[in-house]
Amino acid sequence: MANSPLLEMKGIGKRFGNMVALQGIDLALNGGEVLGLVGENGAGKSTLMKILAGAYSRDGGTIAVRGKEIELDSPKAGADAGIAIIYQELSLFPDFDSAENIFAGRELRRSGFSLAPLSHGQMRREARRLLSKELGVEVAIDRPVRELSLSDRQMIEIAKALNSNADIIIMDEPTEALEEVERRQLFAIIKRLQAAGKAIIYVSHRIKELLGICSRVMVLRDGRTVADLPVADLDVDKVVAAMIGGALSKQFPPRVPPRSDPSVEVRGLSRAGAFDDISFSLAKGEIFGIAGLEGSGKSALLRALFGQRAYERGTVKVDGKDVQLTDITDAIRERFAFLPAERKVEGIFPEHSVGWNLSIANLGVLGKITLRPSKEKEVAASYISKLGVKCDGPQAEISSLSGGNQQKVMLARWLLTQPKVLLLEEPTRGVDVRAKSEVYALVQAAAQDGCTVIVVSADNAELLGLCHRVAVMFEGKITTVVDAATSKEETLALHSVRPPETLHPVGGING
Amino acid sequence: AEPDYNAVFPGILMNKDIEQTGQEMKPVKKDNRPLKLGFLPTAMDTYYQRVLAGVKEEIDKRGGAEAIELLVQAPSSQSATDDQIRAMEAWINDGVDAIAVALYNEGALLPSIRRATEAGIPVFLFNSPVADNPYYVSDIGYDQSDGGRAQAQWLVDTYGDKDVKIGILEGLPGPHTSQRMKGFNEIISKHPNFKIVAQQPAGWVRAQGLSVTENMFTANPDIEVLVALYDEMALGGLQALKAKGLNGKVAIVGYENMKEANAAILTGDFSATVDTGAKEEGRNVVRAVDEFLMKGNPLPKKIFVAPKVYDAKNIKTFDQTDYDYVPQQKM
Amino acid sequence: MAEVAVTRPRHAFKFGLASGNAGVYIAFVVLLIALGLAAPRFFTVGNLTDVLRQAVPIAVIAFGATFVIGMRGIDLSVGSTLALTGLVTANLLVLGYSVPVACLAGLALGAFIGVINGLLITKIGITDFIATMAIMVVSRGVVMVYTQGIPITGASDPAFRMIGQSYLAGVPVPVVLTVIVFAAAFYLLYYTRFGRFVLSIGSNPDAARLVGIPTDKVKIAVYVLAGVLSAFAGIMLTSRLESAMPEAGQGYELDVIAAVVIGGTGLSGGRATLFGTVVGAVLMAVVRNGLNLLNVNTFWHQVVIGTIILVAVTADRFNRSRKT
Amino acid sequence: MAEVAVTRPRHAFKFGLASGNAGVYIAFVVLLIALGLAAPRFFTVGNLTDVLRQAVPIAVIAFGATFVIGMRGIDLSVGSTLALTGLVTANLLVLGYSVPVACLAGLALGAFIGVINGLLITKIGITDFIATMAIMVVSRGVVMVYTQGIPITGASDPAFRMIGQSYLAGVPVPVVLTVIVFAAAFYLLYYTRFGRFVLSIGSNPDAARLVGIPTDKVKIAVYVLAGVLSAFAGIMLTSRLESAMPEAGQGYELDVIAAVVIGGTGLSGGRATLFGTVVGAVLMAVVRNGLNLLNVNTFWHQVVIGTIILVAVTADRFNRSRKT
Ligand SMILES: Nc1ncnc2c1ncn2[C@@H]1O[C@H](COP(=O)(O)OP(=O)(O)OP(=O)(O)O)[C@@H](O)[C@H]1O
Ligand SMILES: Nc1ncnc2c1ncn2[C@@H]1O[C@H](COP(=O)(O)OP(=O)(O)OP(=O)(O)O)[C@@H](O)[C@H]1O
Ligand SMILES: [Mg+2]
Ligand SMILES: [Mg+2]
Repeated sequence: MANSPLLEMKGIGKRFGNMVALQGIDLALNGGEVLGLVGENGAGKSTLMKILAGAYSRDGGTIAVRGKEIELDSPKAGADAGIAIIYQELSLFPDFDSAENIFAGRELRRSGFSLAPLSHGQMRREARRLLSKELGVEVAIDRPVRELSLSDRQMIEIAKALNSNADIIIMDEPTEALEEVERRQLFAIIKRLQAAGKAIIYVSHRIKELLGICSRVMVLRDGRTVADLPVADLDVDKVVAAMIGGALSKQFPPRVPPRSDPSVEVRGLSRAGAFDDISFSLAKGEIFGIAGLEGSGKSALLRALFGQRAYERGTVKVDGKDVQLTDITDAIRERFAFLPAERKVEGIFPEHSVGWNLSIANLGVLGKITLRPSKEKEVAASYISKLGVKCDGPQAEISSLSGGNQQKVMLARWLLTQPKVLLLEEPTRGVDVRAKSEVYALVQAAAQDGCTVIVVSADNAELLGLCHRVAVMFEGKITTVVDAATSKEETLALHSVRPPETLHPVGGING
Repeated sequence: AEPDYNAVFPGILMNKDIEQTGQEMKPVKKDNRPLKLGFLPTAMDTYYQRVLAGVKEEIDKRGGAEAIELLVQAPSSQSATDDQIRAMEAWINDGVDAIAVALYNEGALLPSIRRATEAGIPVFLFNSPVADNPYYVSDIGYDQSDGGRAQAQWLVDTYGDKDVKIGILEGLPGPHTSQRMKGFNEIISKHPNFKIVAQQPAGWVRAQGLSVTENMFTANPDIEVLVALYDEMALGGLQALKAKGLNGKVAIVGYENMKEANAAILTGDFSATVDTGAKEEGRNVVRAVDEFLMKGNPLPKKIFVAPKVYDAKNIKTFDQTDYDYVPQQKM
Repeated sequence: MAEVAVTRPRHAFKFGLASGNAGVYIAFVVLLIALGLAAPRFFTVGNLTDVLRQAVPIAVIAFGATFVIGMRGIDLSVGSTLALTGLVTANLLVLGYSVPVACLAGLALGAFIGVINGLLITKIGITDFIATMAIMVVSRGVVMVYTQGIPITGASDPAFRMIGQSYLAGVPVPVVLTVIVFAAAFYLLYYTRFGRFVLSIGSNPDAARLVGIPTDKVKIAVYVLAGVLSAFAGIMLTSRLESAMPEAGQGYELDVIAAVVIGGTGLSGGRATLFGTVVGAVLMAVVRNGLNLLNVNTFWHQVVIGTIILVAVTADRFNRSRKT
Repeated sequence: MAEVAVTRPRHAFKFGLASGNAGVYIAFVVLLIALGLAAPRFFTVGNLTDVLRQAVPIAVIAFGATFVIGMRGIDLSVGSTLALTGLVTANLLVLGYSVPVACLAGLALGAFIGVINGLLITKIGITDFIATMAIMVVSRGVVMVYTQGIPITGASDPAFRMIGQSYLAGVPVPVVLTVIVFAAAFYLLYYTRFGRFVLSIGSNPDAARLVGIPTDKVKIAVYVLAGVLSAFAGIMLTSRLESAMPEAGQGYELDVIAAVVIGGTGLSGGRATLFGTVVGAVLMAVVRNGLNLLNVNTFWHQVVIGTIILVAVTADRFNRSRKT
């Protein structure tokens, strides 16, 4: 039965408690096809993919591979059926090195005997080949992955999926943590896999990117399929329209010029092995971007400014007076606020409600000594409406919100402290287009109120669209600072990859 | 003819003696001084402190540390046997002259005792509820079931054939509990007027003696006599009865004659307790070592004395110095 | 995986009723009814008073343990702390110090042990389990050195006896004190910054640090709280017995953890229910009381206790999984 | 990634030498030297042989515990399992069954208890701590019911005594057996899929499920392994004592966990070092032996032991970079 598609899902449905996540989803896929799957946060993309991978049980519907119906009651069943998945939330073993992670669950043995000795050497060779030859990244093969950067870990996830040499490969937002270069690598690989007749499902919020590599795009909204069209008849606006069921106003809010009075002044900030002699001065209401590759020191710098990993040399002035940022509490005393990139790991308190998560950084608002639940509801409710957080009230468990909405709560948490300086690390990672523009608007508004914002991001378009000035870091140094309005993504990309000495210095450090 | 052990071990009960097995050490006259004596109880508590006092005094009489060097070790972890094995093996390697050990249970330490014996180190047992191995030289102390009998006998003597309801505080399940109960039941079973209406474990400790007694009296408010297999538990029971205003009304029969129990009899809170001759036991340990290793005389297999019941009538006759170590001059 | 996000009403949880321990409440009620039928005297004022008083030491310590466990920590040293502080208090009284002085000294010692635990865990970075276990062993050792294995008796100062033995309007003072401690702990855990900090650390330590919670300070404070409450339990026990025993509180650490977990506070931290803890502690006392009332054979006690613990937590599990 | 740890050579990690427990090795050597100087008889063949033999029960159980803890689990039931299996074996021997039958029965019972633990944890979803604690209490209770508190003596069948008392080329047989078990455990943990699965679950349980590891099966298997090794220790102990004590193995659970953690295996799971576990177990035995050789006052024993545990893990903490 060669005519039956490689994969066919029919009438898939899934509910969590009484919340319907998916309803009557049909999905057919042939070898050599790359299906783009898009939708707002919470649309159900990951849920659908997890069902296909056997990680979630489905409430209804059938799944057939090569015309043969399969049960898919466990991730193992998924793997056996030739389905590999890169999960949105990385699922690596922090204590294991990359080789051990790539082969986790299907370690190579000297023989079929279940207690046969493992062939560590072969696994390590294979892993090295995958990473450096196939993916073209240099990853320390024998360091526990907990010590590797997020993008390295993401590449290991990809290697893990490739290594399974499955026929159906699912990638759930694989590029969110990747740099420009690494993304290109990945797209090349996808093309190769496609040529090799594999079927790929590619989930992403970077629609432009997605249209570049997909042959077909499927759009989910509130757990239903609202469009399934060949890429030929699509463009970004059409896709976005389908996603949000209406047209989207401009993604970036119009720039508001910063005020004249200075706010933050950084001089000769250094931390061995992370960043070196960083200087810049920012005005109130200024949004300052920092671009740079993985390991360029940008978030180390950001975290140093928040007192998490203290800098070793240099000075920081806030409103003209010197401040010591040796500890997070110092930074918070100076009304610094920090939004970490890894929301799940460093941001949310999963056991607790939206209200709790929102107020935790500034419990003062709930009462001087006695915290009043009523006040918590009140404050939370006001921010929920102000930021347009989608959830059923302040009582809702934070973990029941979609990525984008969680991110808005994280932002609200800090806005509640009326920060002087807002430090954002990858503020829109994993956030859908609509939520993105909402987040930008919030940042913009904060700036307008005189808050100084520093944004670290791997998304150059974002930096140029949102910031006034963008600095580029290379190997721990700021190599240039450009004016966002007049610069191109290419410029940032160029400075990010090229050693400074091969360039003639651009402008003064302070722009 | 049997030598008169009574001269050496005052009040020894020869009727408790048993046959030699032939596998124990033969007496030897050792001239090296000081003799190294390892003393190894199952724990270091009120009771064994009192035994130790007897040991020290008797050593003093023989010239103190120049005559007998005393090594004391007691289990520190919950699993007493392991620690006792460790100590014994250390001492055997160290080549001590004699080991006195208290067995917690039947069959305990058999291999270690055999090993010591084979290494020419005589092993003396003390306060061991069930001594059943063929290697030890002498088992020093008293018959635990005699303790139970003494408690029961006191009840019989005090209440005659009056109907009496009894509540019993047992210790943790084990040989001490079972031996004492064995003796107690032997007597009581012959006197149907005594009814045991409640019998619960209180883990040898005061806090449990308190709560178990409270609960016991809730279920059986008509208990007239509270028997405890250890004064600690009895003292807990006393606290419970005080709270209920029953102290003095309900008779408490303890076991061990701890200082506090002794005082409680004077105040009338306790009716009786059994003194098991802890200090005398300690003295007898050293006397036995002296006989066996210094004089080279044979010893009986059992060096037991009779436990003594104290109540309001005879409590004044008890010598309070029997509780503490009183340095002795050489005799 | 699918059980990850079990959602339940927030307000219920804030008041410590949730963490889905309704299962335990049911098991508890069933047990009470069963006992009521089996032992007619169970439901007498006298007996219930006794049961409550017997539950006091475990309950008070378990309040502290609820904070510790809600913070994803564990404290094995509580039993030894109880013994040591009880002894010091008793000794000072015997030496003629006034009741307040003796008690404060005991509480201070409890706090001190808590500080040690906290410092070992935060500053040196020893796992809580091992740190508190070592402190458990050491303090028990100190007790032995200090007492030579002999109880300290004669802590019979009338004022001191009040604490553990007197009644207030028919309710035993220790029970009254426990209720007060409960109220305070309840307020502290659910209505103050400190309480939120504790549960935040239990929920996500990294995030807690990043929102500016002084995690080390909070941790130390929590172990101090645990130490002080253990000391308080020790003082009440000493007052009841008018003496202090070297072996007091042995094995309490497990009873306490059992009480907390039976109550519905998970060892994974982030959530804590003080109501549940009370139920857990009382349930344990009820079981032991029942064994005595029914005069159950000595040898069967442990089997029964262990089984009831299992039944209680199992009831809880099934109650939750139905929610998913 | 909040904090970043130090790198270490791959092979060292694989063979469990790592988890940076070099600190303990140093502490251990220092201890040996100190003892050698303080107690001349320490370094005699006789004494060292005894120390090793004394370390055997804890060591064998600790091998199992290393798997359990590497899987981020915990098992408090090992001590009771040791007692119960030892008793059954002894009883069968006394009843005249052959040595192999008796021993296999004991091991089977250990496996059975492991299965119960595993099922309670995986199928019912009770926290390992509480599940194994309840089983600890229940099995100890069963021991009491079974023996009425009286030991089973007379397990003196020469063939059976061989297991615990005989020598092979001057090395005590139990030590030889322990070495064999170690080798097997070592292979299982570092060279087979099963071992990888165990550490995977310990490192990230959700991810383990997602990569298709049958986590429940593996967990149960690990608790079975722990049960069987406890039973094996119980059999060796019984053979050594020629009798089985109802109170045997009390408090072992903590000694075992101490040995594993002192060795350098963290309770957070994902890493495990069997070498370290051996060192941990022997260290504990050496300390207790030293206390006896130096005739240290009994009352000080626990203080010393607790302190040495602290020193050992502290040395360890300082040896590796803080907070991994
Ligand atoms: N384990 C879970 N328990 C309860 N609700 C869940 C669970 N997983 C997902 N949901 C809910 O199901 C809906 C779909 O979630 P899903 O993660 O599939 O969205 P998504 O399209 O992947 O969003 P994003 O673009 O942010 O990844 C959301 O409302 C989410 O809150
Ligand atoms: N905790 C740490 N200890 C030691 N070195 C560190 C630590 N954190 C980061 N580094 C090093 O500092 C350099 C910069 O790291 P950083 O995470 O800032 O890179 P980055 O540009 O922020 O990467 P990303 O794109 O993930 O933000 C890297 O070489 C990294 O290895
Ligand atoms: Mg998703
Ligand atoms: Mg970074």
